Parts: sequence; C-alpha cells; structure tokens
Amino acid sequence: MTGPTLYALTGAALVGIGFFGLISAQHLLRRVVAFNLIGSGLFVFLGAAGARSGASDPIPQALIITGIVVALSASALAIGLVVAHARASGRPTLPEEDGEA
Amino acid sequence: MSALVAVLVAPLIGALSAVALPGRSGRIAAWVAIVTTLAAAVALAASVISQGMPRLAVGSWEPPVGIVLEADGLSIAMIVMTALVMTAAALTARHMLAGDTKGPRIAFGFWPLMLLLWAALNAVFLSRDLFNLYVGIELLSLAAIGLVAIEGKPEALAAAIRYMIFALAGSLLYLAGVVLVYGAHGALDIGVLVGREPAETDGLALALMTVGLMSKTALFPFHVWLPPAHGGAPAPASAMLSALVPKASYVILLRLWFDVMPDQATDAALTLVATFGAAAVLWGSLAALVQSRVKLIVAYSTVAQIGYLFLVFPLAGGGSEDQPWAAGAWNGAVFLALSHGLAKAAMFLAVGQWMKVRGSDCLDEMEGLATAMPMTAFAFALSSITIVGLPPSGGFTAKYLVMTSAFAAGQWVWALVMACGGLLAAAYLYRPMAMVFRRADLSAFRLPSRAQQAVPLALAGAAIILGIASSGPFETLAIGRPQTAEAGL
Amino acid sequence: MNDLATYAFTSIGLFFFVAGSVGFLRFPDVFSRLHALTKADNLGLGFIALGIAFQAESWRLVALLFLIWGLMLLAAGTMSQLIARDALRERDGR
Amino acid sequence: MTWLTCVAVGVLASLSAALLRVWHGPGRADRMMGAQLAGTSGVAVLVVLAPLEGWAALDVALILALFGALAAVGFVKAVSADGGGDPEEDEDLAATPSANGVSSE
Amino acid sequence: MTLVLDLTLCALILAVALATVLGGGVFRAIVFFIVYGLLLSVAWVRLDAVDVALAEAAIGAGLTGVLFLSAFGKLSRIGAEAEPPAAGIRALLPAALACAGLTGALAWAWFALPVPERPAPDLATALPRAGIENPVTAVLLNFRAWDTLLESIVLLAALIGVWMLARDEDWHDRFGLPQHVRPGGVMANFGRLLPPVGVLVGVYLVYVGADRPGGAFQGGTVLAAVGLVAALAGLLRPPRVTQIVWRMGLVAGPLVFLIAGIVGAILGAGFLTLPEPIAGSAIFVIEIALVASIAVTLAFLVIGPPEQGHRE
Repeated sequence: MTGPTLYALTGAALVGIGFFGLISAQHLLRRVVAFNLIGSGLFVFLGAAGARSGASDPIPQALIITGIVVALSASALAIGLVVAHARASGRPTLPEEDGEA
Repeated sequence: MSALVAVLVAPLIGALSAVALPGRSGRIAAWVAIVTTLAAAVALAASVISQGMPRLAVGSWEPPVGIVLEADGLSIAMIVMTALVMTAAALTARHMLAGDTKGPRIAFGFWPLMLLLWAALNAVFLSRDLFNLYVGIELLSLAAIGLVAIEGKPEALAAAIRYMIFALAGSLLYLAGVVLVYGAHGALDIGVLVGREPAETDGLALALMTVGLMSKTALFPFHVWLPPAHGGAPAPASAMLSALVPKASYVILLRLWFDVMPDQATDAALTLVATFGAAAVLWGSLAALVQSRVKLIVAYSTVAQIGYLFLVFPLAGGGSEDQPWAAGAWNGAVFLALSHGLAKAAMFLAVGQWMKVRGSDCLDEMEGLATAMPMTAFAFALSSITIVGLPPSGGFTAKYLVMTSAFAAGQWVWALVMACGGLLAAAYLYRPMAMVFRRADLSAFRLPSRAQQAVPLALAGAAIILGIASSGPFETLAIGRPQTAEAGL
Repeated sequence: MNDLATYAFTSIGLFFFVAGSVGFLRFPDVFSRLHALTKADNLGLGFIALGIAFQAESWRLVALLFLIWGLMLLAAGTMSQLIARDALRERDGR
Repeated sequence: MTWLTCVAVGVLASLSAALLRVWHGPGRADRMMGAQLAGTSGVAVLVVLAPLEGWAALDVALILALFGALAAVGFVKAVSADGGGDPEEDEDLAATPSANGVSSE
Repeated sequence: MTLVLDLTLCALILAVALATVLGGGVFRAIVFFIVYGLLLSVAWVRLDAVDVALAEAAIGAGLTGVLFLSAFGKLSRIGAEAEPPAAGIRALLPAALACAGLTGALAWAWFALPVPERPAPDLATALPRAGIENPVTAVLLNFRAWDTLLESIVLLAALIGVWMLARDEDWHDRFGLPQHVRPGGVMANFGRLLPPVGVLVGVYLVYVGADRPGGAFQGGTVLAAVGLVAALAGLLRPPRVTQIVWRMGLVAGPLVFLIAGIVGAILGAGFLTLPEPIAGSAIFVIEIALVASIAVTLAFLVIGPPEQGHRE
C-alpha cells in the first residue's frame, strides 16, 4: 500500500460519502456541503493519479485548481439560492421531498 | 478560423461589457454582441461548408498539452440553431423587459446571463477537450440557473434549487468519468483519445459520464427538475433553456459514444439508454396531457422530445446498407435536436406573449388568442406540426429517418414508441390549440406589435424549412461525422 | 547541534499540544476549555516553530515561521475573546 | 528525519481531540473552538512537515492561519443578533437597560 | 513512518467526512466541513501538490467555510436552521448501498488503471517554452489558458446569479448586511491589524507564483479575504451594484485575458497564443488583472447580494 493508493482510496470513499450525504440530507445547506465532499473526493483521486508515477504531473494539479474554483462558484450560487428560498418560503428544504437520486 | 474565435469571444465580451457598462450602454453592448455572434455563426457555417473543418489549437499548444477547438457539421448545425433561437429570444426579451417593467434588477441581469449562456453553448459545441467541456457545462448550468431564478418568486427559487441539485450531481458524475479517462490515458483531447488503447476502466468512465450527462439533459428518470424550471422562468429564458441547454449535454454524449468510446458500447447498455428514452417519450407525453398550464405542457413536451434523442444509440447504423442515405438514425437524432430547438423556442415565445396579454398561462385563459394574435397562434400551430412530426416539418424528416432505421434494423419496438409519442403529442398539443382558436373578444387587451408576433413565427418557419430543404443541412452534417454513425455502435 | 535543538523544541511543542488537547476535552465548561485552547496549543505551536527554525535554510524562512506563529496568536487571542462572549450570550439564551 | 514525521503524527492524534469536541459540542462556541484547535494543529503539522516536504508547505500554513481567523470572524458575525454585529457591542447594548429590549430576540 | 502519517491523515479525513454527513445539525456539519478542508490541504502537501494545497486552504476551506457560516447565520435568524427529521435508516439503505457501490467501483478502477508515462513527454518539451517556471502556473495560464479564462467567467456568472437573488426593493442598496463593531473593540482592532499582513501575503503569493507554488487564484483569494475582514470589521463599506468602478474591476481580468487572446489572433500568432519571447511578461500582465478581478468577485460573492434594507 503506497501513499497515492491510500489517497486514491480515500478519495473514492469521499465520493461515496458525499453522494450519501446528498441523498440523505434534508436541509439544503447540508446538501451543498455534500457536493463539496464529492468534488474534493474526485480531486483527491485525480491528484493521487497524478502523483502515482513519482514525478508530479502539473496537468492534474491545474485541473484541480480550476475545479476548486468552479466548485466554489457553484457553492456560492447554491448557498445564495438556499438562503433566498428559505426567506421566501420559510423552509430550508425543498417542497414535496421525493427522494431524488 | 476567425469566425471560430468570434463565436466564442463575441458573446463573452458582450457579457463582460453588459456587466461593466451602466444602463443603456450596457444594453447596446449586449446587442452589438448578439448581432456579431449571429453573423459569426453564419460565417462559421459558411466557411465550414466551403472550406472544411477549421481546427484551432488554443495558444498553439497541441494536445495532450493544450486544448483543441474544432467545428464539424454537428457543431455548426447546433451553433447556427443556437444563434437563431438566441436572437429570437433576445428580440422578445427586449420588449418584455422594455421600460424596466420588470425592475432594474432583471433588466441588468438578463443580458449578461443570456450572453454567458450563449458563450457556454458555443464553447461546448466546439471544444474537443473533456475537461474543458466540464468547465463549459458548468458555466452553462450556472448561467441557466441564474435565468431560472431571475423572477425571484418562491416557486422559481425552488425550481432553481432542484435544477441545481441535478445539474451539479450530473457535472460531478461527468467529472468522475473524466478523471478516470485522464487516469487511464493521460489525455483529455477527443482526437487523441480516438486512437487510444482501450483500458479496463473505460466502461466505468463512460457509464459515469453518461449518467451524469443524462441527468443534465433531463432524461427520464432525471427529468423531475425540468418542468418547474422551464415553466417558471420568464418566457425568453424558457425558450433558451428548453431549446438549447439540454442539447449541449446531448452533443457531448454523442461525441463520447460515437467518437471517443464506440468500443465500449455493449448491446445491453445501448438498449438500457434507449429504454430510458422510450420511457421519457411515454411519460413526458402522458404528463403533458394532464397539465393545466400551457407552459408546463410545453415543458413536459420537452421531456418527451428529449427521450427521442436517446433512441439513436441502439439504432445507429441500423440497416445502413438498405438505405439510400448514410447514418439515418444519427442524422435523424441531430435533425430532431435542431427542429425541436427551433419549434420549442417558438412555442415558448408565443406562449410568453399570450401570458403577457392575459397575465396567466392557464389553459382556460387562452380563449380567443388566435383571432387577436393570429401570427403567434400560427407559429404555435407550425411548431406543433414539427413536434408531432407531420410532414413537411423538420420533425417529420427526423422521425422518418429514425423510424426507417428502426424498421431496417428490425427493432420495431422503438418505432412503436415513436408512433405512440407522435399520437400523444398530437393529443396534448390539441388542448392549447383548441383553446386558442376558440372565439372570444380580446379587444380590451393591449396586444404586442406585429413585429413582436413575427419572431416566434420566424422560428417555427425555420423548423418547417428544415424539413422542406433538408438536403443542405443533411450534407453539412456529414462533415466530420464519425464512422460509427454509419456503421453503428 | 541544530538537529538536537529541533528534537528538543518539537518534543516540548508536541507535549503542549497533547496537554492542551487533553485539557480541551476534559475541562468541564466552555470557558476553561477556551483557556486550554489558547494557552497550551499556541505555546505548542511556538515551540514547534522554534524547533523547525533550526532546520531553516534562510532567515526568510525563520521570519515566515514566526509570522505564522504571530498570526495564529493574534487570531487565537481575538477569537477567544469573541467566541467567549458569544458563548456567554448562548448560555444566557440571548 | 523520521522524528519530525512522528511529531506530525502526534499532532494529528491530538487533533482528533478537537474533532471529538466538534462532535459533542455542546454549544456552538465549543464546536467553533474545536475547529480553531484543529486549525492550530493543522498549521503545526504543516510547519513540522516543511523540512521534509519542501518549505513551500509554510506558505500553506500561512494561508491556513489567515483563513482560520477569517472563519472565526465570520462565525461571530454570523451568529450576532442582526448578522452584522459584534458580541462586544451587543454586550454594551445589553448593559444599557433601555436598549435591552431591542437586542434580545 | 510516512505510511503511518498518511494512514492517520486519511483516517482523520474520512472520519471528518463521515461526521459531516452523519452528524445531526447543520452547524455541526459546517464546522466539520471547515476542518475537512484544513485536513485536505495537509493531504495535498503530502501528495506533492502545494499549489493545490494553497488553493484548497484559501478557497476550499477558507472562503467556502465563511460562506456556509454566514448562510447559517442568515438561516438561523429566520428560524430555518433546524433540520427536519431525517428519513429512517431502512429508507436510506438502498442509497447507502448505491453509494458504497460507487466507492467500490472507483476503488476497483484505481487498481485497474494502467500507469501511463508521466508527465507526458510532450509536456516536458513544452514547459521550457511556457515563459514561466512554475509548471502548474504554466498549465493554467498558458497551455490550458482557455480553461482558466472560462473559469474566471464561471466566477462572474455565479456572482451575477447571486445578485439576481436580491429583492427588487434592495437592489440599489449596498451589498450584504450592515456591519458594525464596538469602536476600539477586539474586532475593530483585529480588522485593522490583519489587512496589512493579508495584502502582503496575497501579493507574495502572486509574485512567487511565477516560479514557485502560488498564483493568481490563491493570491486573489487572500486579497478577497482581506477585503472581507475589513468589511466585517466595519472599516470598509461594501459598494452598491450601481458603482461602475467596481463592476469594471469585476470584468477587468477576463477582459484583459480575452483581449490578449484576440490580439494574438489578429497578429497571426493564434487565439490565446503568447509568443515565447513575451510570454513571461504577457502572463504577468494577465495575472495582475486576473488577481484584481478574482479578489473583487470572490469578496462580493461572500458578502452576498444587496440587502441593506433587509431587517428581520
């Protein structure tokens, strides 16, 4: 078991944990948190793949930085939507929860 | 080459100017960008048809280091369709937002979001890099979500959140596939990946990307976000969202299956994808049949029409040798995407004008609109012909192509689904039409100008022309069409 | 010699960290916990930074190390004040 | 230097105490302090690893220190009475009887 | 011993992620998420990706955490922070199995992935011509500049989307909630002490980004944080949407980037092509403009839409 393998498996687990959070959470803010877990899990997996051959590969690192910024943008909009929705409806959840996956 | 850059850069600069410049000058900048992008789209199409596919390695860096943009027949068909729909939506929006009737917030935000959406669409249609496509569809999603939420009503916000959940989950699944592709091949460029040595993980990567993009395309069972989102946005935004946004993720799917990984397509996977498509056709049509708001009928119709697009996967190459044309099913699907885009945008713009007159889009409120606004009613009728798939519309050509492929391949189940879908479409579109053509006196209402009413008519007409003069687009689509579109998956 | 200093100071730092964490877990109420947190851990960080400074190749790095420590001290000092007041508010149910 | 790695592991282990505090609470302030302690420990780990992983790790530690403070400020602001206040100021208001009714929700 | 370190770190990361998802209460989830980002940036250092570690520490942990905290504050003031009862374990079992399946599939994929030659030989030949020493910055601002340009525009799209969430009657107000502190109090002093250090750190990160880890996004984020601290401490009043100067600041970075690209195309070098002799200085100019725009955009994103008129 080498370092990158360990991190890749961690990343894989994070993706699963994040998706579970996305499905199980009722509060919308927690769903946004779960999105961030999934995204960072994927980035860890990609980063581990980039670190595997010893010499570190700059392309995955650049992709990950781009991905982190995109994830922040999406999170900011999502958080804003959750707050606006809660102010408009008084609830932090979606109406008629239908357990989408 | 320059037109290729212009279709990307013009809407971006327009959006940036619309953000930076105050009030009126911002809107003028937006309009300059709209006209420029439309012209650039036409110029790009002309240059592709006359000179072949332009290919641009951005920054002069060849893959696997850099990113490649390339315009083939599929790209330019989509880009031109996008340009037509966007221009029509902008013309309608100009009047709907005129005089700040909707407040300064919407008057400020609509134009940059619309131009960013346009830029993202063009970027997705042209990019050949899987990660760049990810950034493109994220830009697309964020701009689209902004447009859904722009009205600020509680329902619109809830619809935007639901859309966001599906769009983000879809993007992340797509990204997971991209990560696996990069991990296996060390490349993201489609051109490089075509010649790759298939890896064991490719099947998983393709599956993840497909599920993710299905969620973004709103294919059944991932469609639940679409009707409230498209039904709740302002009409010009609905037109863009329904006609264009699902097409972006669909084009990526076509490229993934037909260009990048045709070797991973198993019979079971193809049948599964098409089964979802068939379910979408039936479910969307049935749901459209029971709606009481016209906008929702049109939105559920999009759910059904998206279903047809996915029948191409098992049918591609079906009986190619028996037919006078190549790649019947693939061409049919692209034709369907194009004609649906034009017709659906026309429908939303027409309904938007009705809504503005009557203040509601309830079916019962639609009485008498045909006499008051004959051009919009005619536009709706023409669009219905395309959506149902009657000759001589583009929808007819599309469905004819797909259906003959289905029969030629002996897969008549899909043909049956399409026939049912057509009949159901006739049924659900009959309800608003019947209302619209009922007589009632609307002389007390302020009606939109004739020029306004002509906008949806022009789009609906374009969808019909696509059917009458189908040979031109047909030949265009052959430019850069993958071999597998003819040979099948 | 330098290595020896590193060993010594990082050990002391680690000791403070562990002590602070144990206190943070075991102390009965929020205010004594705050005490454990701000005193012991920042002391621990200071010793660790000092220990690592003996490995630094340049004065720039030493300065950086102490900038980090100073920043943490500033943050911890400010935050313990503010968080404690918020805890008071929360306790009083306001 | 294996020793430094050992110290890093030790600091990480002490970080788990902070995690327990975040889990158990009971108050918001307890959880936030847990995060603060985790931040200090994270900075310490990066400082310890710097000689092994390259000195650029110190830049990361610096950023963590900076943003740890920002998170704490964001926290006290967010939970203040009107979302833009300062617990110290709220206290002043509470001390003056006339303002008491205003600041308490 | 390094394996023990990695094991501890990964175990902590997983424990924190699980606690984020499984623990009850929104506030607990948010605090765990902040700790998660912190641990992740340590992991990135271990994976030899310091540029990513900087981005994660600043953006992933720092700004996202503040965003969540301020959203929590806004929700709790309207009583919407409480969680509705979660679905029972039995109802979630299929979802849990599906997620475990996803994890399993990715884990399997890791062992099935071939190990290609890295970094790709093409990259090794391209790097010396990039005009910049730090390979990650070279990829971001030269090789994959189109990605980075689009990414800076994604940020802008998110900001416009967030602005669209303002209420119409608040539209002409200042961004965010009104901030006030006790004059001379702890918060006010903190707000005065931190910004100079922060500006220094931000500029430093951009400056070293050319040949060592760091760069526009990391530096811009730090500067955004400085602005935020100053705004939260009441030293800086957030502007209004109608203030054109700030809107120009928002678009300056992407615009300079685009214009550089177009100039390349017009001069015949190609879209976004930076000719080798001037690549270094061109990247520098683009980077400065990008940093300014990123800082302004991120700060506005965190402050939120105009709502000064808003009082619960």
